[in-house]
Amino acid sequence: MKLEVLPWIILFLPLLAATVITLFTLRCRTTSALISIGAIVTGFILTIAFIGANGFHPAVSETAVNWLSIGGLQIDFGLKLDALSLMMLLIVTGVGGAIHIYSFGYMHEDKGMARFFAFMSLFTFSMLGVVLANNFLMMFIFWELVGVSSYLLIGFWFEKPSAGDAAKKAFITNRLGDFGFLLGILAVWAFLGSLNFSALQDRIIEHKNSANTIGFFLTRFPLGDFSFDMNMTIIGLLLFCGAVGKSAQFPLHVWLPDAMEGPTPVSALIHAATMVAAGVYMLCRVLFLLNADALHVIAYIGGFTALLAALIAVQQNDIKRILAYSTLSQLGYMVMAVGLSGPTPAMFHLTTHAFFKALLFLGAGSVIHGLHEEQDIWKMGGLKKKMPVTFWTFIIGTLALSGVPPFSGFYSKDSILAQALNTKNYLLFAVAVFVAALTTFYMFRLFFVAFLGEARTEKAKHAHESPKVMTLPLIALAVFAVIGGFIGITNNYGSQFFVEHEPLSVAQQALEPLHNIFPMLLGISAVAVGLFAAFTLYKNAATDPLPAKLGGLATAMKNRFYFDELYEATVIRAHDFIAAVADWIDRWIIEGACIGLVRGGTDLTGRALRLAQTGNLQTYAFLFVLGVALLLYFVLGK
Amino acid sequence: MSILTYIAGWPLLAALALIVVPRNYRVIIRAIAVLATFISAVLAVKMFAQFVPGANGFQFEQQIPWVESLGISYHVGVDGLNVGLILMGAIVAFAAALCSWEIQTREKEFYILLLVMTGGILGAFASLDLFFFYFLHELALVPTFIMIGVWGRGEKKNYATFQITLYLSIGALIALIGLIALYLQSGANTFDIPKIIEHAKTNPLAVNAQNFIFPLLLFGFGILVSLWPFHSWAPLGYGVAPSPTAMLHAGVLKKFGLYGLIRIALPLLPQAAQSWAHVIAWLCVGNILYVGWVAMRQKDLNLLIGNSSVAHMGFIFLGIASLNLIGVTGAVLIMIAHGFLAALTFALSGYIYKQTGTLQISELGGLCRKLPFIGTALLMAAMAGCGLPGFANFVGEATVFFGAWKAFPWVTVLSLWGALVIGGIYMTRVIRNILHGPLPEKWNSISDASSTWRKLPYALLLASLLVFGFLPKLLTDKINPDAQKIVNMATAGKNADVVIAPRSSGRESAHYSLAENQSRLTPAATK
Amino acid sequence: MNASLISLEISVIGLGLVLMLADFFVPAERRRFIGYAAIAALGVLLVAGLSGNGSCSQFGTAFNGMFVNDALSLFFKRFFIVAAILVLFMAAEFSDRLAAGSIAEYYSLIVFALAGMLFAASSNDFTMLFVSIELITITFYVLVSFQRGKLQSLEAGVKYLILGALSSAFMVFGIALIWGTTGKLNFTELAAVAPQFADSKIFLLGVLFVLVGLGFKIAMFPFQIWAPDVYQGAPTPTTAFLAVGSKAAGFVLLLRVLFTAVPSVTHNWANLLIIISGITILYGNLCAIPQRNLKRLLGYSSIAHAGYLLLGVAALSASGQAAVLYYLAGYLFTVMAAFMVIALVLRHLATEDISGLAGLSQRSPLLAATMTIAMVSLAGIPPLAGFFGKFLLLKSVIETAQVTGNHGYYCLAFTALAGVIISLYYYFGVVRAIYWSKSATDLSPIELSAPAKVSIWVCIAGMFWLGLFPNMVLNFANEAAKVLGK
Amino acid sequence: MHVGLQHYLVVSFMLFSLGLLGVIMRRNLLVIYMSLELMLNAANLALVSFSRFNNKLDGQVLVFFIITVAAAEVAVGLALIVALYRKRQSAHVEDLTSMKL
Repeated sequence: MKLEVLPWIILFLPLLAATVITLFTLRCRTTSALISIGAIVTGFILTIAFIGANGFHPAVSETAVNWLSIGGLQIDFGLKLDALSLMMLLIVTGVGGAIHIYSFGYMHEDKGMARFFAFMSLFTFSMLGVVLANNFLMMFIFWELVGVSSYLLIGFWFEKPSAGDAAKKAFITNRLGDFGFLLGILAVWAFLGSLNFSALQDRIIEHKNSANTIGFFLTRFPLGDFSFDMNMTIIGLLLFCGAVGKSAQFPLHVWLPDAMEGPTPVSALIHAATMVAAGVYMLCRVLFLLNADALHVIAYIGGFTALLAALIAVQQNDIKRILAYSTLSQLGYMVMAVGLSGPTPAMFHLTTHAFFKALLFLGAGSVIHGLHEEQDIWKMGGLKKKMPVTFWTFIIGTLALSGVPPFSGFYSKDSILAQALNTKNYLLFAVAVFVAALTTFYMFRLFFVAFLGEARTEKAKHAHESPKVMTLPLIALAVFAVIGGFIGITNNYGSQFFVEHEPLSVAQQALEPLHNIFPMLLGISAVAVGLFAAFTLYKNAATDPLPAKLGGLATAMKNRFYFDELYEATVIRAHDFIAAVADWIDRWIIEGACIGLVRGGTDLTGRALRLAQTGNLQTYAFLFVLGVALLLYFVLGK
Repeated sequence: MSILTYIAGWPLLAALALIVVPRNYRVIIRAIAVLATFISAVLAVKMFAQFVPGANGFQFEQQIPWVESLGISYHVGVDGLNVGLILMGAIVAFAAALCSWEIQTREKEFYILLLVMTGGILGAFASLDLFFFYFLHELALVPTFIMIGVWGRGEKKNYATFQITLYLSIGALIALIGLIALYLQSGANTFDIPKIIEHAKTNPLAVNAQNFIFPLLLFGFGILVSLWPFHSWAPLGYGVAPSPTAMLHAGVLKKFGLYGLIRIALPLLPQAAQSWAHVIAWLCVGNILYVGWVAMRQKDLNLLIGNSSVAHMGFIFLGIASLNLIGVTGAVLIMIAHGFLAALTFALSGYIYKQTGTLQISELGGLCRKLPFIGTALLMAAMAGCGLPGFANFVGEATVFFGAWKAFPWVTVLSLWGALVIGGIYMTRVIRNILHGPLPEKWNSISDASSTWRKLPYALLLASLLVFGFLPKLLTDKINPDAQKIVNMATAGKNADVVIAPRSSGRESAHYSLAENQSRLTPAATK
Repeated sequence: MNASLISLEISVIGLGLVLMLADFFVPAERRRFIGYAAIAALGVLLVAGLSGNGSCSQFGTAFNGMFVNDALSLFFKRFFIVAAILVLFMAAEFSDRLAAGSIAEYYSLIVFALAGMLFAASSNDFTMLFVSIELITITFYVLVSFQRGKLQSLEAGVKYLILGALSSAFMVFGIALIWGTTGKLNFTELAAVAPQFADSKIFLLGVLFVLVGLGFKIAMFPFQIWAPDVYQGAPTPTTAFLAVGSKAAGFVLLLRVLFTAVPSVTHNWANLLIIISGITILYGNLCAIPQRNLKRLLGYSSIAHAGYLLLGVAALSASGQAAVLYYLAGYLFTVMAAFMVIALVLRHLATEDISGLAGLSQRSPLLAATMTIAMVSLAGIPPLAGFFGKFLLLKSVIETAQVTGNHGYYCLAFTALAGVIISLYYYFGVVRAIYWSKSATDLSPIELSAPAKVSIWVCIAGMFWLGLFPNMVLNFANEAAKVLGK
Repeated sequence: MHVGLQHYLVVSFMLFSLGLLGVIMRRNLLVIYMSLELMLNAANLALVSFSRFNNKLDGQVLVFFIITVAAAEVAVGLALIVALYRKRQSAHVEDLTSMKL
């Protein structure tokens, strides 16, 4: 069996699983679960096998079959196999696998478990598709599929109105992003004449090298007659819209927190580890298309999102929402890193984040599970004794997220800070550091309130540890959250982009941050500040002291700076208003006025005309003669 | 005898047979109808399989002189443009016949009318003779009228019935005048489309004649396809129609006008087509955006579906307007895809109506729990409706966008908004309000489609959508060569637009045509 | 001269006399069966006399050119005899509503009218034209007012009488003027000299007055005013015969006068014909919209159809004339079917309101289907006779528009289109009444006599035949139209 | 003075117009009917005079036809009017408006 076949199998196994479950095994829940888990775990094993066989840089970096060919529009169904995609493949199948297994325990009571796993497999399929796609349209297709499977999973408990609304919101918000994304794709195709990543990369390089750019254009840019750079900027920003949607960057960040309405494993898999990372992944994939101006915008958007989300997270009380906002802010980090033309740090952080954020979510899930669907941290407390495994794994996750050395988060975050400094972008560097402090602060707030101190409610008193099937994945992820930083993930990004790295040993990797000491120190001190603040404020605090201190700001944070209200008042209203107008026009102008007039007019004319039929012979004779006269006039009159 | 004659003939034959069947033999009547449509569906699949892509001229041809003195002949045949349409039509007809179980009164008349409608429209798509093209399509008018009138629902029934009938007749007659004028102007003295086209190649129609005929065809056919602003009949009519009728009409008959534009207007009236392209493009914004917004406001499921199907027509018009291979191919793709989709959605709404007795969105809710199968199908239909990949609609719409992007960038932007955002909004709203949320008490008694027979039509249509969504090459390979011919004639005299080299692996860099080189020497390009 | 040419007319008149005499010998209750004898006789005449090589179907002229037998007359003679046969069927069904025992008289009058029509079909001279028309008209005075018990019937009779006399007065005066100026009564001779008088006002006045007379018969604007009242008041079979027979007679004469006698004049009158035809179409259709009385409705629709037929006349081309003939052929079966259904359904109802059709689809599917088909054919929708006829008419008009470049013809085509749309509204209103009107009072099934069934099936067959296999009739019509060209 | 064709024609035109006026103005059916006969006779006069001055006989032949036809018409017409009078007890056109619109 040729090796290129493996990725195809990896890609299609989950789809197969989903199909089988939907068609045949919807009745038997356990079987379905096992099929789905089996599919993804096999995928993971095959991935390892593939990488083991021909490393992160396989000889055959692309395998494709033609999917659609209409004249100038040639679209392959193709897989791109390079370090970037293979790494992502590992994360998706690995972390995903862990979460699948975990959900088997978590969803055990739910009668819709079969459906759940069908959706999960569908999602895995789509996500793998995004990762492996070798051209824009393929990516967009799976991009959309990812969107819909997350829609399905958020709305999994569709009888809860809030779940339905959240799903709807997520879908539409993503669609807004995709609108830009698809426009960008169209522009790329029209402008550079291909959709295939490698071909596009060649075109760009060709342009960079070509002395004079005369006659470089395939077509004039449809939206206007701009310079090459201008066009590239527009294209870059349009493509970025897609990432803004999927990775929930400002201003389209509002859907992610609501998405927590879905089952916790979903939040872990989709809205922490993989799907939301798709945006970042895409940006790295198409980095060669993004010119300086575009990158600038991207960087600032990312930075702003990181800050905004961190601020909001400080005042949330729902354990999952806190994690959701922290996800937002971490995504901001990654996007910022890409914007600072540092894809390597971005992907690094993405990887580590996948581990510890999944871990945190699953921990939170285990807590919620243990407390019978209680999510408010102020109704918890003192869980340390009752759920030890969860406690220990959760603290590891917290430390990793806060970036405490030597946990994985420390390394990735540090590389981002370094990147910011190296690119001399001091403002963003400052923001990043500040956000680091905030992160530590809100995470430890959560930690102190939820796990330490006294149990605040009955539920908390009777909390119990979750079953093995749930705790084992926690432990597995915890291990990676600890060591993920220095087992040498960065090596493998080396040759992926235009910069060359020489491979590092684990030891070197562990000491990597010391190369530029300044950001490291700042990072660590930020962590210290945050930790201290959290400790002083929340060490066995019964209620949240912060609102008193911050006043208005706190309420603003609590209410997520009123973004939802804002959009509700503007975007939604606007559309509904226009729709109302259109409907009114349809009803009254087109239907009523135009058609009505024609109908009524005809009818009226008829009724008027037949008044001539008086029934009186005399009138008839008169009209007859009148008619003769008319004819006479017409024929002889002139 | 050509297989096409059988495909169109079986339903008509069955209709004749039904006349003699006593009206109380319900089962037999139903069996005959289903069987007839099934046979033509199978034959259609067979034909689709045997079709040789890119073969020269038409396939499965058959010609029988009808009125020599006028050059009218019964002439059927398929090329890439209508092979898919006929397949779609036959399958939808079969599904519609299966869905007709919901008709409980005067089945005999109903099935006769249904079969006449089916045979007529299949014949129209197969016909290569202007006269029969029109003639067979008009067969459906009276059945539509009576079906909606007798088996329709709702208090606006009469008004809607008359509006749809009159509207369709207006369109048809305007088109008829256009066709007659075309026949007379072409000078070929025959109604045979291939002959006329051949004749037009050597001596094309005078431009002023074209500019007189094209609008007739455009608006005549446009009305049949509910081109904005002549769309209001469609939602109204489909809102009250019994679901089999709505399925056939929205799914299959509506495509007639579009097919006519592509098959007749584009190749024979190229200059006019080029000068009218902008008008079409901007009118279709009316379809996509405006009608999309209208759909957002609908309180009745059928009205919403009707409006959304009107909106979808816009994409097809956009593809036609773009007048290039990609656009036209995309248009044909959507015609087929939307045929399946419209049929599916109306079938589902019909089922829901049968169960609940209402389609008021506000009254429904949480149906997913009681109707897992129907609910899932509706969800998938809605997703297909807002252009989700995996369903055939996405392929078509994406293709159209690629085709239209260069010709009408701003229109494309607006259409994208309509497709992705507005479509997304109202479709997700439907799902939220009908399938999701808590289930009202009163619907606890409703039951899901249980037997295989009941599930079959929905499954069939969904399967078709998915198959063509996953393997669009099945269609595009057939459509391409003939679409190319049409486009070549339609763009005659106008310098060919950008040719981007086909790239299989996508590695080799693109080359461009000479005409492009000039246009490239722009100040913007030189910096 | 060979009298064999008019043997057909003679035998028809003979038949009429025999029917009248039969009145004396046949007991009153059996008299309605005389009709079937008459039908048989006419059938024989049709087959023996007018079949391809029948004894009366050879061509030639008699009475030094007054009377001509050619393809055109042959077409119309067949047409008239078929019409008469169907009307007789209807009359037999209708007999119970006529004064006791007077049915045989009714039959004979129909046959006499038929004789008049046959003469009209081959009249090639103003004298013949006048006589044949008067024969038709005067017979119709009686036929219209035949239900002496009914005031409406009498009223219709009187209205028809006065206006008919008025129109014939005009016509006679016109003939006088024409003859006075040209000294010719024979069409073919007139055609030779007519161009010289193209600008003699007296002559034109004469032609115009003749046009008035004929326009009255075909109920064209502005002489359409009588049609609704007379159609409504007359006994149904009479109405049918009026709608088909006398209209067709008017058209054959119109064609002969316009295209054989004074073609030079006609070609100057293109616009006049366009306007007349357009207004006629609109008037008939518009007035019909609010109409509830079935027979009156058909009266208005017959005005509209006169307008459609005038399209072909206005086209001033052989294809147009052929279209007129074809359309008439289709119109024959369609109208006969409609009136047959009316006669049968409304038999026991006092009213002639559309609501009388309510629930017909349950009462008698056959009649319901027939009426629907008839309405659809009148509206001109495939696959029925009406469609192909309208198609030919439209084609001829657009053809002329393109040949002459006269945009009036395009306007005319669109007027016709508008007319068709409007007509759809009320025709389909009838269909609606049949299939889903709420006010279905009695659902007692209607039983049909065998002859009624036969005639209905004949009409249906005719409509479908002309809609689906137009070749034969169309070629025949083309043949006939050639006559006018030369 | 010499009486020419014109004079006859003028007279016949006048007769015709008188008849026409009668048809339009008079309310009584019988009178209307007489006026119609007047119109026919105007035509006759025209024909006769034409044939007199053109020295052709066809016109006079036609006149005979017309007279005969007129006679027949009168016979039917009067019968009708009488029958109507029996039913309606009036021969006025205003009373004949049971069918309208």
